[in-house]
Amino acid sequence: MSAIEVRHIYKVFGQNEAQAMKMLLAGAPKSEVLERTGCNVGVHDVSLSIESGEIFCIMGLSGSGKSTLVRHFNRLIEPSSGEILVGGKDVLKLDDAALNKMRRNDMSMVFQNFGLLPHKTVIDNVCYGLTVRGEKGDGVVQNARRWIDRVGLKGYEAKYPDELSGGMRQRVGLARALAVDASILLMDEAFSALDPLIRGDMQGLLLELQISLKKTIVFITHDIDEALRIGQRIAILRDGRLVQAGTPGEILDHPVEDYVRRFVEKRVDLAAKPH
Amino acid sequence: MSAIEVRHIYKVFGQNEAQAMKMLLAGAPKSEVLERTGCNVGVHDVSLSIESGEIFCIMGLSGSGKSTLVRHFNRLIEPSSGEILVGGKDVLKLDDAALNKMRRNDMSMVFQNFGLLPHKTVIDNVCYGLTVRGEKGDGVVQNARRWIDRVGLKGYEAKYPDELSGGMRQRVGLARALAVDASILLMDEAFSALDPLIRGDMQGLLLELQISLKKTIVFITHDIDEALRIGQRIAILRDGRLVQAGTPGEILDHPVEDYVRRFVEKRVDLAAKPH
Amino acid sequence: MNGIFLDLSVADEVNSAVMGFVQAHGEFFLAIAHFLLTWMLVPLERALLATPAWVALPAIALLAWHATRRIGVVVVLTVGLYLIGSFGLWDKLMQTVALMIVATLLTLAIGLPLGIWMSGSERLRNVLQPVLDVMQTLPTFVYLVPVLMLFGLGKVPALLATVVYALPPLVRLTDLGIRQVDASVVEAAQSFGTTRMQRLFSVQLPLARPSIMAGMNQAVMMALAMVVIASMIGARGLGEDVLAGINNMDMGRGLQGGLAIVILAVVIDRITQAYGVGKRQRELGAKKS
Amino acid sequence: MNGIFLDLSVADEVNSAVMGFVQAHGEFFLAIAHFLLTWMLVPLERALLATPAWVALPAIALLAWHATRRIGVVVVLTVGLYLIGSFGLWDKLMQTVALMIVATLLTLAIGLPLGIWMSGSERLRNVLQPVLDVMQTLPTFVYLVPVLMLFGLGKVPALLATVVYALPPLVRLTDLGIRQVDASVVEAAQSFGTTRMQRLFSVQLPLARPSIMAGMNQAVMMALAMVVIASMIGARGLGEDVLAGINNMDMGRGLQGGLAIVILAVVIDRITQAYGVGKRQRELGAKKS
Amino acid sequence: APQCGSDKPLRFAGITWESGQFYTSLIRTILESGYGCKTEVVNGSTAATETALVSGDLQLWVEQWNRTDIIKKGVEGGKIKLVGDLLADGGATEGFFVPDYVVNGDAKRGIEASAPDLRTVADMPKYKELFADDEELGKGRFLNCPTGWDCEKINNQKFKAYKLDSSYTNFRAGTGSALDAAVSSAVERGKPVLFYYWSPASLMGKYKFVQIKEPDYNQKCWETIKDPRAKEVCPSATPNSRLTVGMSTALIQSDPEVVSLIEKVQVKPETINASIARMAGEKKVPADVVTKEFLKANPAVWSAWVTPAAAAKLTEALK
Ligand SMILES: Nc1ncnc2c1ncn2[C@@H]1O[C@H](COP(=O)(O)OP(=O)(O)OP(=O)(O)O)[C@@H](O)[C@H]1O
Ligand SMILES: Nc1ncnc2c1ncn2[C@@H]1O[C@H](COP(=O)(O)OP(=O)(O)OP(=O)(O)O)[C@@H](O)[C@H]1O
Ligand SMILES: [Mg+2]
Ligand SMILES: [Mg+2]
Repeated sequence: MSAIEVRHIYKVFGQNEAQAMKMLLAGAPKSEVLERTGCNVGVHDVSLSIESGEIFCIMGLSGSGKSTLVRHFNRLIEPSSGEILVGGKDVLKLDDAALNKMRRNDMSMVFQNFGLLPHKTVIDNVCYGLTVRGEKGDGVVQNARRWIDRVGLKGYEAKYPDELSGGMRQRVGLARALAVDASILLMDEAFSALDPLIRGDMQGLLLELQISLKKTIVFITHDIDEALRIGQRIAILRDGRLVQAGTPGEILDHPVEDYVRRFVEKRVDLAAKPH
Repeated sequence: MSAIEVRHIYKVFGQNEAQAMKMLLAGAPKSEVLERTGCNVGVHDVSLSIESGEIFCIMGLSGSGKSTLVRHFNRLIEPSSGEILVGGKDVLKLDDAALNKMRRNDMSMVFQNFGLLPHKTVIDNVCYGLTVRGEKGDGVVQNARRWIDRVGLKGYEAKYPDELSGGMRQRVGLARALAVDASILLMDEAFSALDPLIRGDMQGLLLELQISLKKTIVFITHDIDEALRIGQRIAILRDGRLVQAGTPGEILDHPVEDYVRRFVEKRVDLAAKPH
Repeated sequence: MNGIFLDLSVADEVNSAVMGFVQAHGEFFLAIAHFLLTWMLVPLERALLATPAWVALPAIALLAWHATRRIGVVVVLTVGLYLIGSFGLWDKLMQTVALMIVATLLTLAIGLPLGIWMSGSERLRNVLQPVLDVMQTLPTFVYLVPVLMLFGLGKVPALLATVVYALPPLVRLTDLGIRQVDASVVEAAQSFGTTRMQRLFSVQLPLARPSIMAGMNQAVMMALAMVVIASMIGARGLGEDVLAGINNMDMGRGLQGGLAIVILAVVIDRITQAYGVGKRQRELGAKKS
Repeated sequence: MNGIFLDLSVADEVNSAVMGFVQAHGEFFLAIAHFLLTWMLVPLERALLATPAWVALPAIALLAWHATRRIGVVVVLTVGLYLIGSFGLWDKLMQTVALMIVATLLTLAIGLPLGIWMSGSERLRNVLQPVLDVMQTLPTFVYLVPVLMLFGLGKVPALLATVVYALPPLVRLTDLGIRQVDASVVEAAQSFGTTRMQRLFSVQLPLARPSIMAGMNQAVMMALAMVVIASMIGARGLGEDVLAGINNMDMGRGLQGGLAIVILAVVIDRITQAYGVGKRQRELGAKKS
Repeated sequence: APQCGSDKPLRFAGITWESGQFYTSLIRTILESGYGCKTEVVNGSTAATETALVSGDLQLWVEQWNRTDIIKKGVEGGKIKLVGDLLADGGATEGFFVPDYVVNGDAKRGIEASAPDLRTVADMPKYKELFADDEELGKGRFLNCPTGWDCEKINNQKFKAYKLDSSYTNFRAGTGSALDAAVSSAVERGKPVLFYYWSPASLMGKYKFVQIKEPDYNQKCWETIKDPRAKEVCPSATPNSRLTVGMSTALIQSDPEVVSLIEKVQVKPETINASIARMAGEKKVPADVVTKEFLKANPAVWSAWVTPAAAAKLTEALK
């Protein structure tokens, strides 16, 4: 069974949602919708399914709708239209309690902009997902400490987010998401602010989690090498639409269009550059 | 003449600055200072000089003091001790007016966390550096529009930052810094949220600016490929200290210590990974 | 007067309506007043009056120390209170304090939830906004005379007037503070399955704290600005001296009473604000001084 | 009374000090009062009184439309004002409006800079905080009587009392708003060589706007809460009716006067708040309705 | 030169109670219509207008009870004089009152007399349960004058003199309007209430009250009662007060005609109480209407106060 399945998701931001949707259904491109209605198209008719236990990478140009799409999975954003199934259940039909239950136990998310709680220390931030769930006591703190160590922030437990560097903040977000031990991890450019050493280490961590604990990981990245290294499947978005989804091999060998090829070429290009 | 020269810069964050400085001078490492005084060491005895017209890359682990160091150049941070010379002038001795003059005309910065003005539209953000300088009229707007187009945000001029994706915000910050046409550009992980295509394009833009306009560019990045591609010299920081600075060749061929070697190895590793 | 206006006047109708209402429902309201008096106001006042000053003063000083951790502040506050005692106003101070404590607690108990509720509903805000305007600007005495006829002279109408006047800034600033909380932080909290209550208590309220504390401060100020009005309708306390001063132009006496009120305001404000400051701010503050 | 206290009383000293001061400097203060009167209060009041209601009412409606762009609001405000006219209070309304306009402008002119200044200096804040406490809680009449002896009965002391009372919330909330501005945004602005003034006008004030507007709202509310007090010291206007109503147990008349004040408060508040809303909010609001 | 007749208006203090408003309106009407004076009223709280009178800001303060320090100092300092005797029959009275139904019952409203034997202050302790004070259990509530008024201080002394401290709380209403509201609300509901009051006053015209007898007036005891610092107090009723007009000395010197009018103005208590009862009744009638009617109905009364020339003009104006 798919861990996550979405069908024909549309998301339009702005006041004239109805009009924009009409234009989209009539086949207008994102830029025209923006110009005519002032509405931003976030996601445009995306359907995909993510299998349980896989690392699914999402790539695409900046602004192509990756973050917006992922936010639908835990319903931080309501789609303009479409269906979302998580573990076979229709997320859009969940009431508040059921939605919260799912968010607590089945999914956790690392945000592109970190989303740390500025009034809590690093350790309280990392504990957050657990305390929200009602867990208490030493176990929680120890668990949090373990993850803080694991992401290399030992010694910073009592600091506040504004005392940390960008990459350190990102790692707090990472530790927070990992600490809840959910079966699905949504990671929105979760390594973008990390240096190559820590980044490699974290990639290893993800692979390990996936292999030993069978976690489903949705991973947004701009680094094709990273996607190739850890992704079992890769989806490529463009202007809110899904252009291609497949294994790294498929993508590399049979890019469906020029856009995809250029994504892949870039890598070859860099690797081939002499120094 | 060096565009920027810093000598023995120290920066300690926290209440017990004096005590922490004493420990540092006595040779204590960053982690011990943190544990004993609660003070974060940002920069630890860094001296370097950046030549006019070069692209100078700064790398290092997350939290190693890159952003802190760069903020000294335009004196957004006052060092705990040390000297900073920009174009031969001692920045720490400038009064408010002179400092502002330097910031307006000689330097502009792209922030890791973007630092956009949330109450201004994209175009007003991009115009900001110019209007601050007192420039007015159509020229300013046209200039801004040109840069917005250049970073690929045409059509989003009237949007507010919170309506943009992460990478789009970063590009607004980029356009804002480029629009003022300063001779020194400080770029703090300026491409970290960009996809490879746009990123490559932006790297090309920087190289072009450097070659045709002889701009001095200080570029913080985590991507060793990027540093190798655009950097004339590379500095590597660790725990606030400068570990090595030199041309890409020097760094690759004669890493001074294991830490540096691992940074470089990583790249080889990735490039070598079969798919 | 001016050509375009109709000639309306509801004065007579209002007058007879009020009188009619008083005759019909007086008993009921008196019972409420009686309840508030015997269970809250009078016992508290008794207890405060029974506490000797040499116990109360050090107790307040300790409280101030616990709240602020600054010896300078503690000294100033204690000297201020001692001064009130030396003006011979200690007993009246206690009477006023009793009223203020009950009024402030009531204001908090009503104002915070209302502000929170308002922050979540655009519609409620549109409805409440003018009501709050009315509460702040309708001259106290206009509604106080009917209230007084219902509840009788004394502490109860004074309490009501104080709460009515002190409520709006707290509600408004609570609402403002919560609405200003960064949406991306709330979003991140949501993603962990935060319930409405958890969101409120672990994200919104802490982050709205500066605004809410400003609202608290204004509520306390408003409440103390009502002390004189309270005395105008028979509540005992510091207001009496001010009134006496006003009524015979005894500026000195009025000033003493007035100063006592101000000192009380500063004491309450400093202590509540200190408790309201976040853990982190407090650590920073403590290290600084 | 209580054993531990000294027996202090400054009443007599204060009284004679005030008298002495009045005798010595009376002329000077009268001159100030004269200036305020002849150059600000009286001309404005004259002009307002000379404007016929059939000009003023549509003018205010237009202003409300320009500010809010919501037909519903305009209708409610206009009907409210028409109601005041129909109560026969139009002329008094104009007298009060004149006082309120001058008082609000003065409050803004003093309060905003003071709040800005305070936000930049921890020390100034520590000094001003208690002063603001005093301004809000020292009962008006305590200082009003000396003021009245200096400036004479009427508009000028009323103006002063109003400004003193309305100032603190504006100062406090301006300060709060500016301090809450995100430091990283200010830093980014700094990196472009923003001067102090530019930082203030293009970053801090716009981002502090919600707080400042809440301060404005409170200042207007406070000012209008002082209308009755103003009438107690001889200022003409709506307060007179309230006072008459209070003094003669004519609750209806008091209520009409009170309602007129409330309506005025709502009108001023809605219009100033609408102008205070950011460009963006306005666009969103306009599209919504 | 007399100010009356010039362009400068005579400035009257706006009085906050009905009888004062009646007198003010009466004198103003006569001065305007009969003498061609311009007049204007400046409203304000009593303390404010009294201060203004003493400082010369206002010139006339009608129905002055001569109770506050402001006035006393003004008179001592020669800034003002108290002129006239506005109320016939020896002046204003004051004392302790209960509503009539408390003593005599009210058959129409079905109220039984709850204190049929309440005659003198000595009877008061017996009825303390009747007037129970919620805020001070076990005591009765006596509504004193508003805080800071002269009568409040006098009552404080009387409390001692009549030894009421143990059975009653000396409850100060704070303001005249609060006292009025408390009394009328009790009366409207037929509840017992015990209070201090005075005449002329609107409530006196509106409701029926019974005065509680105090020991007779006694000069020496009255002195002890008047002095708030006196420790030894002996009982005495309050003597009647002369109601006067506070006039600024400057006006007295410049306008003898006005002075001689004011010296003569005098109205009977019944007339006053009837007039102000209308002013304060269900339908509030404005003071100027009431005074016009009074002037129309009683030409014999007022023609004795004014010069013949003024009388003629006034008669003309009243038509
Ligand atoms: N405002 C601050 N207060 C306290 N400590 C700070 C502050 N800013 C930075 N630091 C500390 O200084 C050190 C260096 O931070 P800096 O932001 O310069 O790192 P960086 O090299 O830019 O890292 P990254 O790659 O993660 O952005 C870190 O340990 C951080 O915790
Ligand atoms: N809250 C919002 N209001 C309006 N438009 C929005 C909002 N959030 C996203 N968008 C728009 O939706 C589109 C997709 O944004 P999204 O954040 O999903 O991009 P992304 O693929 O994550 O890009 P990046 O790699 O830059 O993070 C963009 O055009 C953006 O402007
Ligand atoms: Mg994104
Ligand atoms: Mg950094």
